[in-house]
Amino acid sequence: MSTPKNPEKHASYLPKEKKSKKPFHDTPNLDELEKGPWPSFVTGLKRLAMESDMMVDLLGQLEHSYNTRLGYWKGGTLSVFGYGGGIIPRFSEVGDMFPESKEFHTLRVQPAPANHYSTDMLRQLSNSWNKYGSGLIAFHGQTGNIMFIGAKSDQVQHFFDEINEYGWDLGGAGPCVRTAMACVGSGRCEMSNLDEQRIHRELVNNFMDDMHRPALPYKFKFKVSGCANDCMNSIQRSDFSVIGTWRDDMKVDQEEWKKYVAEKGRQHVHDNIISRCPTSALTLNDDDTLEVNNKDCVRCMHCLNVVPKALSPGDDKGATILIGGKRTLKIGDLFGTVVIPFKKLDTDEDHEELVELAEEIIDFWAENGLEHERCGEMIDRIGLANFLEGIGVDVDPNMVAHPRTSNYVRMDKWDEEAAKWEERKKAG
Amino acid sequence: MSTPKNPEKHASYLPKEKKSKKPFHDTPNLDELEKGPWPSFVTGLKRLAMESDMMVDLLGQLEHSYNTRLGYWKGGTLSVFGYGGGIIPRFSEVGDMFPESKEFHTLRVQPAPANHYSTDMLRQLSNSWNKYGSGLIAFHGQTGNIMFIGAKSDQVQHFFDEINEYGWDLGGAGPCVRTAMACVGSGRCEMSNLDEQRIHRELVNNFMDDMHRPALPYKFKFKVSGCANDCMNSIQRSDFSVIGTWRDDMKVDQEEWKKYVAEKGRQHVHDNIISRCPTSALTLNDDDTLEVNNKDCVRCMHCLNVVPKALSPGDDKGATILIGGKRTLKIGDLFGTVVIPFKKLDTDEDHEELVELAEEIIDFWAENGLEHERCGEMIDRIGLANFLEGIGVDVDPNMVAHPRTSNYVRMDKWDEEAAKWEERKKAG
Amino acid sequence: MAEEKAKPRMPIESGCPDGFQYMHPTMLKNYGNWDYHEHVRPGVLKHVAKSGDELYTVKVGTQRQLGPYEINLLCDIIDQYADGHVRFTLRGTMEIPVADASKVDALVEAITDAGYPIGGTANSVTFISHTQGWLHCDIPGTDASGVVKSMMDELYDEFTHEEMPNRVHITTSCCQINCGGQGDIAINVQHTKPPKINHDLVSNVCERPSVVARCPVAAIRPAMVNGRPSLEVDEKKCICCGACFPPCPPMQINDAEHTKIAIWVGGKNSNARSKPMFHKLVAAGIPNNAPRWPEAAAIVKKILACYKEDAKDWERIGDWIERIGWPRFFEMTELPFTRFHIDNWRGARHTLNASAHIRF
Amino acid sequence: MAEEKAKPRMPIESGCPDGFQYMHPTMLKNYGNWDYHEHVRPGVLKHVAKSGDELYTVKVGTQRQLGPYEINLLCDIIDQYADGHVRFTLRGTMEIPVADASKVDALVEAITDAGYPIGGTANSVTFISHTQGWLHCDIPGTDASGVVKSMMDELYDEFTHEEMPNRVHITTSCCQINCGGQGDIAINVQHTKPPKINHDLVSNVCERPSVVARCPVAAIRPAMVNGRPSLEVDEKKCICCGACFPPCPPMQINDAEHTKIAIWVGGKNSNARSKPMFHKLVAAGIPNNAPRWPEAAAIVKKILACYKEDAKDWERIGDWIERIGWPRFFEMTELPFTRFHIDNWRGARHTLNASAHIRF
Ligand code: SRM
Ligand code: SRM
Ligand code: SRM
Ligand code: SRM
Ligand code: SF4
Ligand code: SF4
Ligand code: SF4
Ligand code: SF4
Ligand code: SF4
Ligand code: SF4
Ligand code: SF4
Ligand code: SF4
Repeated sequence: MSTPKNPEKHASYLPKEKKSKKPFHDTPNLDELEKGPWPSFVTGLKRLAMESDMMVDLLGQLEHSYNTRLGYWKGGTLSVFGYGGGIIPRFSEVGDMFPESKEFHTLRVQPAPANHYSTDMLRQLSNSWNKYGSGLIAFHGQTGNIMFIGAKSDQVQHFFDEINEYGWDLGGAGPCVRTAMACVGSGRCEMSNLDEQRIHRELVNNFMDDMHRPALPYKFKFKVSGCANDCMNSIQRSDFSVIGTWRDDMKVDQEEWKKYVAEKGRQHVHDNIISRCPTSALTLNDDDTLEVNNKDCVRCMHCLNVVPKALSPGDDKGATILIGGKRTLKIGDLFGTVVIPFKKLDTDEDHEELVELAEEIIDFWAENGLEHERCGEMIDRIGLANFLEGIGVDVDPNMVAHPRTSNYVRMDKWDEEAAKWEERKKAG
Repeated sequence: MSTPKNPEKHASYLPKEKKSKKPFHDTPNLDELEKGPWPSFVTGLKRLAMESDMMVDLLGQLEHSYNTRLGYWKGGTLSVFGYGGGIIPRFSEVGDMFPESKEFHTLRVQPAPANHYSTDMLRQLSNSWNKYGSGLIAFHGQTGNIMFIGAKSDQVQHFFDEINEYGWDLGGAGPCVRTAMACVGSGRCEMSNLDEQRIHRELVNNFMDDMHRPALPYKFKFKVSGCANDCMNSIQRSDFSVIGTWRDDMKVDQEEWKKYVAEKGRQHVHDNIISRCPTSALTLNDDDTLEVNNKDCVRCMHCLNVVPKALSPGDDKGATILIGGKRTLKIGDLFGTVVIPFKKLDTDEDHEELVELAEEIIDFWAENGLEHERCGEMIDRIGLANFLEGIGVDVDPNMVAHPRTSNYVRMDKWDEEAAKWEERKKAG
Repeated sequence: MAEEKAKPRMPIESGCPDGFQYMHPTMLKNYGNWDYHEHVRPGVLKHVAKSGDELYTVKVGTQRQLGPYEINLLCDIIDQYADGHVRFTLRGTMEIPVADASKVDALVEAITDAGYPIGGTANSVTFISHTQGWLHCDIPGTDASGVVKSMMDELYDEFTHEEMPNRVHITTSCCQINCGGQGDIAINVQHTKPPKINHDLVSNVCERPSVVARCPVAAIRPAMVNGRPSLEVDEKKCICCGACFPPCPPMQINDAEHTKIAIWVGGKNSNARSKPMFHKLVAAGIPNNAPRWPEAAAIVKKILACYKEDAKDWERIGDWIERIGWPRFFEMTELPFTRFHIDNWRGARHTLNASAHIRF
Repeated sequence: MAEEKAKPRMPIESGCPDGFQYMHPTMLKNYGNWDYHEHVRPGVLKHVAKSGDELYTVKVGTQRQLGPYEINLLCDIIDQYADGHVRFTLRGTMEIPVADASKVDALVEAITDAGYPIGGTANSVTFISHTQGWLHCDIPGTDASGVVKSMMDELYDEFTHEEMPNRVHITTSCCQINCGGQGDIAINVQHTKPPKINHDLVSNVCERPSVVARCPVAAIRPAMVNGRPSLEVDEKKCICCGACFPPCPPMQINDAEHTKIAIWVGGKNSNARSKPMFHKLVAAGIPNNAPRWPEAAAIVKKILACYKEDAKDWERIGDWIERIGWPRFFEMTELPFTRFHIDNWRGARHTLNASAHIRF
């Protein structure tokens, strides 16, 4: 790292004057993490410690962890009035060594969808937190919360009250609906098929009771991605994944396309686009135009990603809903599974139906899930077909990678079930 | 079906003179199966029934099954002297209605690998069977046996003695090593990488004791296919699958290849060959020659199948061994799993090693398999790695489609295991 | 003499016989040294050895179970028009090797005249894998010979022509055990009701612990019925697989009405292009309608018609559906998609659509 | 006053706030009406709306945890050189939208001058998914901030350049729970010894039945130890996952020596080309070597170097390995392949090579 032009306005800046009373602990391990070009969180912590004894001891405990390679926080119970969750309480197990930071709680606060801020609001939040807490804010936690890290027990309520007054509310912790996430999408991305901002807020804000007063079998997360690029990792990391897609033909601007071919060459186009389509739905015609077999296209997004100027989603937009993504506990990782292949999201009714679907699913799971069992684990236990029946959703071949391969199934109700399909077909 | 030129020499022929004493039962259902162009087994049965009361009643019982849509055979115990298996005994549950066919056993007899016969030998077998049994022979059972269908209990030994004298032996039935299968391969097929005849006989004939005196946890099948086209369905239908492959580069006769391209056109070649390679290992050069990336080629056989005149396996031939294929019972279908990615089969020692591998596997399974548990089910239960350790085979990345995705594994022996790999690498 | 009779003959455990002794001389001479093959016409292959030798193979459909009449009839033809050698494929098709090109036409004619179809090569519908059924097995829910015969009648032209996108391997199985194996299309029995137990027989015929152990879902428990040791089935758990029936025939699984046919597609054992794939359920509840199973035949033909029309060359049925997707398969074949198509057996999650790849 | 103090304030359950109020005006105006985007340079995107409006995004790497100093420093720059708006990505990268093309260079310069890297766009290595670690979590086996900082130092040039075949998303997790999620490369804690139980504490701290229920392999049973109710672990069964530790901290799973790092590759969440894929284990037993984890970093860099050299454009790490095959991956990266790579968890059979597709 070269010497900064203006050392006072630089990530590596440390104020000369130390306002905190406690002397710094020796932190040889952490000091190593001040080296290197990436902005150092250690320098950040030290900056805070220049002002705060709590942060002096926090650095001490962290160094102790680095030394012994063990963590020293334990949980507890803490909440603001009226709520049962949203705070991760931390009490130190080495509080006698580092008494000033023996309480070091985190408040999880829900940001706006896609994490938009004005600089004014950022400063305002920072100021409030500086008043009541450590000053340290993580933008953002992996579930999307603004994490205000490092408050003493008696400051939590004050801080919450202050920011709650100007529009901020706690997120989830514990067995409850969690903070949701949405991609930047319509805000600036041409791939988007959804109004992510609206969907995010409609879904999660409908469940504020379930978020603030944890009483579900386990956690439940919503994530909204405007297209199948799934920038929110929603299939893997959320119980309820909303992914934008379209039903009609993709749009091809043949002039832009031909420009691209002319610029990059046919071989490049073949290697990077045509042959990469997972279903071989693309043909480069002899006149350099593109032919799309829209029946075979699975809306994977690849070709649109490569040539966004020429290719765009169709007009008949909507969402695919996948349910049950989550990490390992306790049956091994689960991806979400398609439960609604296509949900139109144009009218207010459409949007209401989406919220109703979420209610249906959460209700069914609340009733049928075991303790500490995620929705996806429940589906794995009871079978997708039973789950669909429970939430009143019809089966569809888009829900499976392929039909069953095992004949271990009892099918005496075949005729009834087949009739349902025929009726649906007739109904259109 | 048009009228036969020579009705006496035709699949539909029925002798005028009835030599059997019992009158025919009415068989309206079966008679329906004499219609249509495909040669009718019913006509065949009737032909036999013209000579044999047993077959008259057999037809009667079969018609009864068609009428009631139920089967009427039950099992039992029957064997030839010195053996414990190889015969499927059948006693009728409706023997009072059809007394002449109340015993109707099947002898399973091992054919030569790939089912080669001289017409003389076919006639000889047919004659012997006509003497002692119903005359009806199935060429062949799905496990590959010649099935001599329809003997009374007291004829079984005589028939066996007769054919055993001129070179034929019983196959397997029950919890034992079963009759093996090999494709025609080297006999006429240019795809072959193996001496299927030799491998088939060496493997199965080494286990005659285990075939004839059933005492294993369950059945065990060998199948040998000369290449990955796997005409023997060995991956799905055998416990021990031997599939021919090669390790060096495939052979390309560029002149033949260019002829093919010239004849069929580049578009056809692209659509049918280049784009169908599962690993995109093929490139059609601008001068119409073919470029093969042999490191990416997985020896799937597709391109060789399409242009056998131009493409052939390499010279460094050998076999891939997969273990554990079988049908549904009782955990769901299993394909075989790669256990030896490549086994050279040139020298006598190579061939002995293959037999030793089979011994090792059967021994380990005999000791560790539960009753009625196929080898593949055992592997599924104990894990492939434990199985490999049990049979003394080193792990190899070719054994997996991909490494584990779940962190649920105890790895305190990592360093030891990693050291093994490094040693093997050093050893070359 | 009496003494000799008492001493039974010891078997010669010769095992699998040497095939070279029966092999056609051109095969023997060129063993392992073949160069390429060509398709002369449906049912006739030409293989060329590196030595330049040629071998023709005439592929003949039969009824699998042959009696002395058929054997002699066919052997006579082979002796007269071919070279006195024959082999059978694993599907029970007869292959007649003949070295001399000039003999082929006469051979084909003689066989055709005798009422046997020539075909089953390359991209035709081959002979259906044949199992035992009511003719011999002790557990069949349907017949095999009859199903195969009636289907082959329907598919006769597809056997004698090579007009499919790729080979079509059909299998059939007369119980859920599925001795016929996986297939491009599999026509299999599917039981739909739990076994009815004949309690009087259980204690005599069945080893109860091993029957209990056979059930894949642990639905069977030992029980006293009418004061005698018998078995009991938890009908809620039972998946009607019939696995208990072979070791315990009093657990009657077969039923004239409730034993149904199911059809599975997309099984593929070759490694060509895609890896081997299991077949997948597409239709069930099909009546076990002996003697000609018209409902099952209609579905098989419908599937084949769609495949023939829509698939690209070299796509096996499984490859084809992978490309067009299951929604379109059900649309084209007009088969209903039901909750039963969604797997719920162990590992079912691997069969679900865990992606936003959707077909419209 | 005293009365008022006694009555606590009721929360306003406003939930997730309206984002439009904070959104950059060009985003707001063109919401849902964007046309295409271009990559101006590493760290700078240009989006063009259907209206013709343009929006530049400058992407800034930070240390995720920001204090008032950093917030003010960056907000000052944004106010001066951009438009007073900012957003954060799900990876904790800061995105500064700016409508006027002419402002971009000055903005980039100001940020660079302040010591913050510009990059992480397109086919660069983006900022590593960051979790809590020793700084805050109650169950971490390692630190997150330190791992991320030391790795980003090593990968700095890959963040500020776009030279990878496709985006690289690295994640890290400080315990096996894996809050960081799957990644192209995931650097995760892996415990290797069963928990050591502090029996004195169990009865006070842990609800025993729910701890027993948490164990994925049913290795925990209630037991009396020294006359007090405690728990017992069947060490043969235990897979050392640490799932018992959060509900029962006396089941100490962390250990200075035996808590190791494992590296996983090929996770992919996008649906582009291939369906989403889980990441797969490639290396384990890596020392938890704070403060800079050089062994883990070396492996990550080696993998990235192989990928960079060998993969085709648009191949994510998982796509690349699918094409070249796992044998070559282990060859190229020189990582050992061991029995632990072979899955033995439920459904393991789906991960085995059930084909003759072999790489030589
Ligand atoms: C004779 C037989 C082997 C035997 O020793 O018995 C055989 C023989 C040939 N097979 Fe086969 N296959 C035979 C059963 C199979 C099977 C198993 C089965 O039928 O159940 C398979 C795997 C089936 C599956 O995947 O479900 C099989 C998959 C292939 C393939 C791969 C096809 C594909 O694209 O998936 C080829 C390659 C090809 O078609 O060029 C092949 C190619 C061939 C060739 C061209 C090889 C050769 O040069 O001799 C033979 C020509 C057959 C023809 O009639 O066109 N053979 N072949 C079997 C004939 C059965 C029959 O009566 O029709
Ligand atoms: C005869 C034959 C069908 C045919 O007509 O071709 C057949 C017939 C029977 N099979 Fe089979 N299987 C036959 C090939 C197969 C195959 C195919 C193969 O070998 O390639 C399979 C699938 C592959 C496999 O091994 O899994 C097969 C999987 C079974 C199974 C299920 C095994 C499993 O683990 O899933 C059983 C049930 C059992 O063994 O308990 C079974 C059991 C039976 C029994 C013994 C039923 C019984 O328990 O009484 C049948 C005797 C029928 C009879 O009266 O002859 N048969 N059976 C085939 C053997 C002929 C021969 O020896 O050549
Ligand atoms: C800002 C962000 C969304 C947000 O609202 O926060 C975002 C934004 C964009 N993503 Fe993304 N993606 C973002 C996280 C992701 C993630 C999730 C993650 O990083 O953990 C994924 C899925 C990851 C995975 O598969 O493991 C993701 C998979 C994609 C893809 C698909 C790439 C692929 O080929 O697999 C594209 C398409 C592309 O590259 O053209 C994409 C494309 C884009 C575009 C080009 C969309 C657009 O026009 O705005 C954006 C440009 C980003 C850039 O920096 O080049 N974005 N993108 C996220 C930036 C994270 C970061 O700090 O780097
Ligand atoms: C803070 C955060 C990591 C971070 O630094 O970003 C985090 C931290 C914790 N996670 Fe997490 N998880 C965080 C995102 C995730 C994610 C990612 C996501 O949401 O996209 C996952 C994977 C997705 C999922 O939901 O499965 C995740 C999967 C878990 C799990 C495993 C759940 C499972 O079913 O497999 C646990 C364990 C549990 O809940 O019992 C868990 C538990 C925890 C606990 C509460 C540990 C505990 O039991 O005490 C951690 C509190 C740490 C602390 O001191 O703040 N955390 N956790 C993330 C939440 C911040 C936020 O609210 O924005
Ligand atoms: S998920 Fe799609 S719509 Fe959303 S930001 Fe990513 S690319 Fe754009
Ligand atoms: S979006 Fe994906 S599936 Fe559709 S045409 Fe493009 S590359 Fe193919
Ligand atoms: S498996 Fe291969 S070698 Fe054997 S007959 Fe089939 S194509 Fe020929
Ligand atoms: S054999 Fe298969 S994998 Fe190899 S080059 Fe030919 S098509 Fe590709
Ligand atoms: S499929 Fe069933 S009924 Fe048919 S032969 Fe095999 S075991 Fe017997
Ligand atoms: S039919 Fe199958 S599931 Fe039902 S009791 Fe018998 S073995 Fe068990
Ligand atoms: S990964 Fe584990 S240690 Fe790290 S924050 Fe999540 S729960 Fe805590
Ligand atoms: S570490 Fe995991 S496997 Fe071991 S006892 Fe605890 S929960 Fe069970």
